[in-house]
Amino acid sequence: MGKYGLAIKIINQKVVNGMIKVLYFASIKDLTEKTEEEFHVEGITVRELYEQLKKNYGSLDQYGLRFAVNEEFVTEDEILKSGDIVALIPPVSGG
Amino acid sequence: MGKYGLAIKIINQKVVNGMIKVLYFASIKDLTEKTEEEFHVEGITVRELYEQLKKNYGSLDQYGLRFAVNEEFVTEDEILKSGDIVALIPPVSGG
Amino acid sequence: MVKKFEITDQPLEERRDTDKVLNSSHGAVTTFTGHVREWTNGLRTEYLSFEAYTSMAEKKMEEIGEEVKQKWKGCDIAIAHRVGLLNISDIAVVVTVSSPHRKAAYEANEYAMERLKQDVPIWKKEIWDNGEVWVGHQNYKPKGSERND
Amino acid sequence: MVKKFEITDQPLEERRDTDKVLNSSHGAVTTFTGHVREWTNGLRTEYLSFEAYTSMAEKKMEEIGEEVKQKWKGCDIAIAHRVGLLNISDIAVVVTVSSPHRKAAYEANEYAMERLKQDVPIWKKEIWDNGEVWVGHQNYKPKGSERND
Repeated sequence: MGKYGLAIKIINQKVVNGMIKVLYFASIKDLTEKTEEEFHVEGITVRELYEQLKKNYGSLDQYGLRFAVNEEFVTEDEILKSGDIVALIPPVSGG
Repeated sequence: MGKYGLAIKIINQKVVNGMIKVLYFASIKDLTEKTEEEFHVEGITVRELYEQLKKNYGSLDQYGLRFAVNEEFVTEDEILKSGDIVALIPPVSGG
Repeated sequence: MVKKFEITDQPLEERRDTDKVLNSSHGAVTTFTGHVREWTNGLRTEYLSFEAYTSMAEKKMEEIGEEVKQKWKGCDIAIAHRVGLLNISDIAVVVTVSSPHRKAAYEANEYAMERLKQDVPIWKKEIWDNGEVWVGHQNYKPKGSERND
Repeated sequence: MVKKFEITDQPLEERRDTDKVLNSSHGAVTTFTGHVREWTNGLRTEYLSFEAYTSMAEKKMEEIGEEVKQKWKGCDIAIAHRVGLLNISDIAVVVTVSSPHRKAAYEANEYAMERLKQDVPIWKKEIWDNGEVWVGHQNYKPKGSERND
């Protein structure tokens, strides 16, 4: 799995199970024009996923995103596994 | 007017006008068994009034009283004038 | 007329004063309610009785309101205190502060409660099953008899 | 079941959670409500829209509740945040803290609001008559667009 590629990992049956869901909110949802999408990217890091998303959607750096996996904030070094739910979290502004 | 006496001041008509009302609350009301009483003590200080009240009702020092005249806290040096309303204020405990 | 500083013998509700203080440039409201506690360090209170020097108490509460509005510009505040017999969990006092900003709403509310406990002529009597006492008026005082400070 | 940490699309009331947190050893309740301001430094807001990552937001609010109960022993807390379209003066958030003592009720409430604004995935969009913006997401941001901090 290259650092900048988001290839589909075909290892036996893993391609079916190895799905990651990515959630988009607020300004990111406006940008992507969808609330979620799925990728077959098991085993890559959050950083690698983010680099691919920037290829798909243009520069995201100005949004100051944090990342959550399965509803917990994680660093970009987090390695994604099958079934993980990743959320791109723009600066929160509740209250 | 002596420091320890609470004599009625009879100076022409002043005896009629020269009335001071004293208000009792909470533990002091329990002690005096009344909510208020009037005295003809124009021209004395709050301290002198207090000394007389101690003669009437026994030691009051342990109550830690403050004094109000016409709904404002005053020092014991405050000189009472006709029509004043004096309140003995035990430690407040609202809230 | 809206009364923002009030001694009342009627039951108090937590949200009674929000409409009196909130305006269109306010984003934050803090409400403090002081409730009658049943259990204080193992002592069981049956009920409380509050007495006030009503006219002076309302005047003092209004002065506290002026202090608050001087210290925290743009804030507004209302204070109500109940007198008479109160049962467990009844509300004794409600302090409501509205403000453009959050921090001031917290600070001003806490300040108002501190000032109220210093200078507003209101007195609390605790009644247990075996006795009663005006809080803070005598040498004897059950441990931990303060309500909420 | 009583839900103490809730994202909801229903209107919020200031006193909704007091009964969920108050117990017989509590003497103090603080409530914070964040309201939609119409006027912010001369800019007129038409309305707000809030969006949340609901499941994570409720989980994060519950974690904040656990933090509060660790830091201020004996306290209890409830948090509710509304999503969807909110009009002027509507309540966006309610934080309710009950405590044996007054000081903790103020501190814990303010702490919970600070933590909520840091880590709970909720986003606010401001809508004026000539545009809209997700607060804090872009370079352009009207001056003073924060609600209550």
